[in-house]
Amino acid sequence: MASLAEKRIADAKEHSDPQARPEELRLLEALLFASSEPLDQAALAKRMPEGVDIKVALAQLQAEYASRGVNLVRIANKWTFRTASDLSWLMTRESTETRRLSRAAIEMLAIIAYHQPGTRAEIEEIRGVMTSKGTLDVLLETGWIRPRGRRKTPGRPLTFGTTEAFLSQFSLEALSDLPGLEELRGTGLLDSRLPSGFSVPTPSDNPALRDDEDPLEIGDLELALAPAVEPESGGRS
Amino acid sequence: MASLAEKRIADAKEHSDPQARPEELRLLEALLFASSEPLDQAALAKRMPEGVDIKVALAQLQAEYASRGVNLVRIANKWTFRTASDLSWLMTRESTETRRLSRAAIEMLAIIAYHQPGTRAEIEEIRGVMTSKGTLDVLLETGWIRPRGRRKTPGRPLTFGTTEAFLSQFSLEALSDLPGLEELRGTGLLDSRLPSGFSVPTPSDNPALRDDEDPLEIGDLELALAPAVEPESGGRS
Amino acid sequence: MSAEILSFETGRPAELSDDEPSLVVDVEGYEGPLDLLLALARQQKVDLAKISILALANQYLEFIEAARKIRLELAADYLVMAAWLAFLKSRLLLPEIPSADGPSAEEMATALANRLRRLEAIREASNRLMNRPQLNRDIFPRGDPEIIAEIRHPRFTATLFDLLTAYAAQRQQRVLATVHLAKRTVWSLTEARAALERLVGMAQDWSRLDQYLINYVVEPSQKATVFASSFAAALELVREGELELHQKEAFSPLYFRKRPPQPVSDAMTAPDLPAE
Repeated sequence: MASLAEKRIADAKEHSDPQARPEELRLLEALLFASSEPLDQAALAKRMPEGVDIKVALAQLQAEYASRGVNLVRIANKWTFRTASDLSWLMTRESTETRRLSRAAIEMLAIIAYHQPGTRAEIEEIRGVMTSKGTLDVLLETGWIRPRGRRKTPGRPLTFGTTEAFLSQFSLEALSDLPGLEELRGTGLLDSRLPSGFSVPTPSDNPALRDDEDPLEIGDLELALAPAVEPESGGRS
Repeated sequence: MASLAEKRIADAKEHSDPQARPEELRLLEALLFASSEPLDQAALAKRMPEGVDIKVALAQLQAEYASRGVNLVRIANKWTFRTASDLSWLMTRESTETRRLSRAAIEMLAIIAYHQPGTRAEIEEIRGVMTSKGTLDVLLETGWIRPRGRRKTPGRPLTFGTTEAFLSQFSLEALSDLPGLEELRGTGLLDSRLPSGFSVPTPSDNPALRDDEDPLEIGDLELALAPAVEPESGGRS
Repeated sequence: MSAEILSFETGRPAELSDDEPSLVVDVEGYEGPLDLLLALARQQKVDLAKISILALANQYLEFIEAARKIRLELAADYLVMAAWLAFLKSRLLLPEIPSADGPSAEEMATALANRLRRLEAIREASNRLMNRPQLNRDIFPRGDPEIIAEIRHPRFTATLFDLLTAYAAQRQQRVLATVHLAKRTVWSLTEARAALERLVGMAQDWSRLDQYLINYVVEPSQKATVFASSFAAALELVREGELELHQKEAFSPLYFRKRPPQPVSDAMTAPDLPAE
């Protein structure tokens, strides 16, 4: 038994043959492990020795860790280590209480994600029901959505989009990885404003405003987050 | 080039051959990575499948990571991942900030400049106030002064002088370019009614030690730069 | 509103199987009329694209009727939808009258079917989204990120002017401070007078001024100032009539005593001179 154990440890040592492994992988590993935030390629490259192909190095590191308990993932063009998703059963963390969103909030989040940028009226149009201000507040509080501009229509309603925290929360590399996005686009159901059959715009969290958006004004953020009851929400729960 | 990169990535995939690697290593990896504090063997064993020899598994994981940028280390009988100690230089972020010298520091610098080489006690004697260790530290941090020797008196105090960086900071070609008594009077910086005995020394930053100076000893520089609170600096300015 | 459960018998359209259990509806559970319609449409168990809008409209209207029978309060939204569906139903049943304005009944039905499909699609999407591995639920970041130390490189600023000003001000200040300290060695007139007054009280007979003064002079360097100040103070006390002074000849010792109280007539009599 002891000899088998020793063999395994010796194997492990050999397995991690330091000679064959480029130093930059060690550096990347260390940086990404240590950081509390995902790091983008530029930030990583700055710390690498000259002449390192950071793209190749990251791909190599990702491949190395793919089968491990910790994986290298990309979120919104930033890199970070995360525990492997198949090990969630192991990771029950008593202390973390995951917030349970209401069904209304979940649907609203999905609509914003798939249709962004969208106004509250557009969201309500899809759900066929008015949305309480509280639901929007809860979503804003998660940090997964943000007001991004104002639609150039009468009333200049706020437009909402998702954030990087949203991608990070749902392990999405980019918005194009949204589940079922292709099917939704195929059925032509994605854009509420267009009859089916038209070409459908892809949801975009590109911070650049669209043609039909105006920038936010000072105070818009406070407004969007204010717990006040909106007069037009007709006092429904 | 592309083919080499592809080869490296393919190598990495093969390298991390999932078949050969026991599942418990993945579990340990994930647990240790996600934990906010080091975990002891018992806590880890509780989460492992039956029959896992946790000792062997930890030793194997430690061997695997030994040459990596992140090491598995044991601290007070608890296990945790830490970035390799040789990469601590990587774990820093550099930034520059502009700082103004305090009045005390400028005064001290000026007195060192004119009266060098001088010990701290001599500087204080001229200034008429005790100097906090902090002020001296700041000056040493500027790189404008340096300890140059030790005075051959009881206690063998360090003598300080200015550096080349000092000259370049103040655009002086040589220390002798510092204005003398008459020039200072001429600029109005010195009152013309000063007593007749008043003089301004002609400073010299000649690196050659004077007769009353001993050379620095090993460790003197560290000493001078140490941020420690000096017991004798009881009265601070 | 009490949590009334409405047992709802559907007037099942032909295409629905007869073994369909009766729908138990809690209207509170629905998020609006579209949600209710979608729930009803699902009972048709066909692709939403092939749904019978007419059958759906019937189901919905029956639901509303049943709800009203037991006086269930329905939000205005539900009633608006009911009115619209009733209108749609009548249009669908009547032979289509070609009309220039407005969408045809078929188009309206298709639009409703599309809305339902879209709601269904977004629900499906939101389920799939929620089932993705979520951060801090299924996957975890580094639990104990290491501190990335920030090394600040201070760039100190100071000009030659700062330096010279500081030096000049500092030196000057010290010079003045020294002068001030030297002043302290001077015996002021006030100090001298106070000392003399105390002396005069003690000495009843003629005393040598310098003998007393020696007691006060600690350092030889102070002798001159003490002597001068005392002499001046003594003269002042004489003028005030407190003291008498006597000197035999120039540079000989000075004697003093408290002026004895005497009648004015004696003023001219020669004083008793101190013994030599």
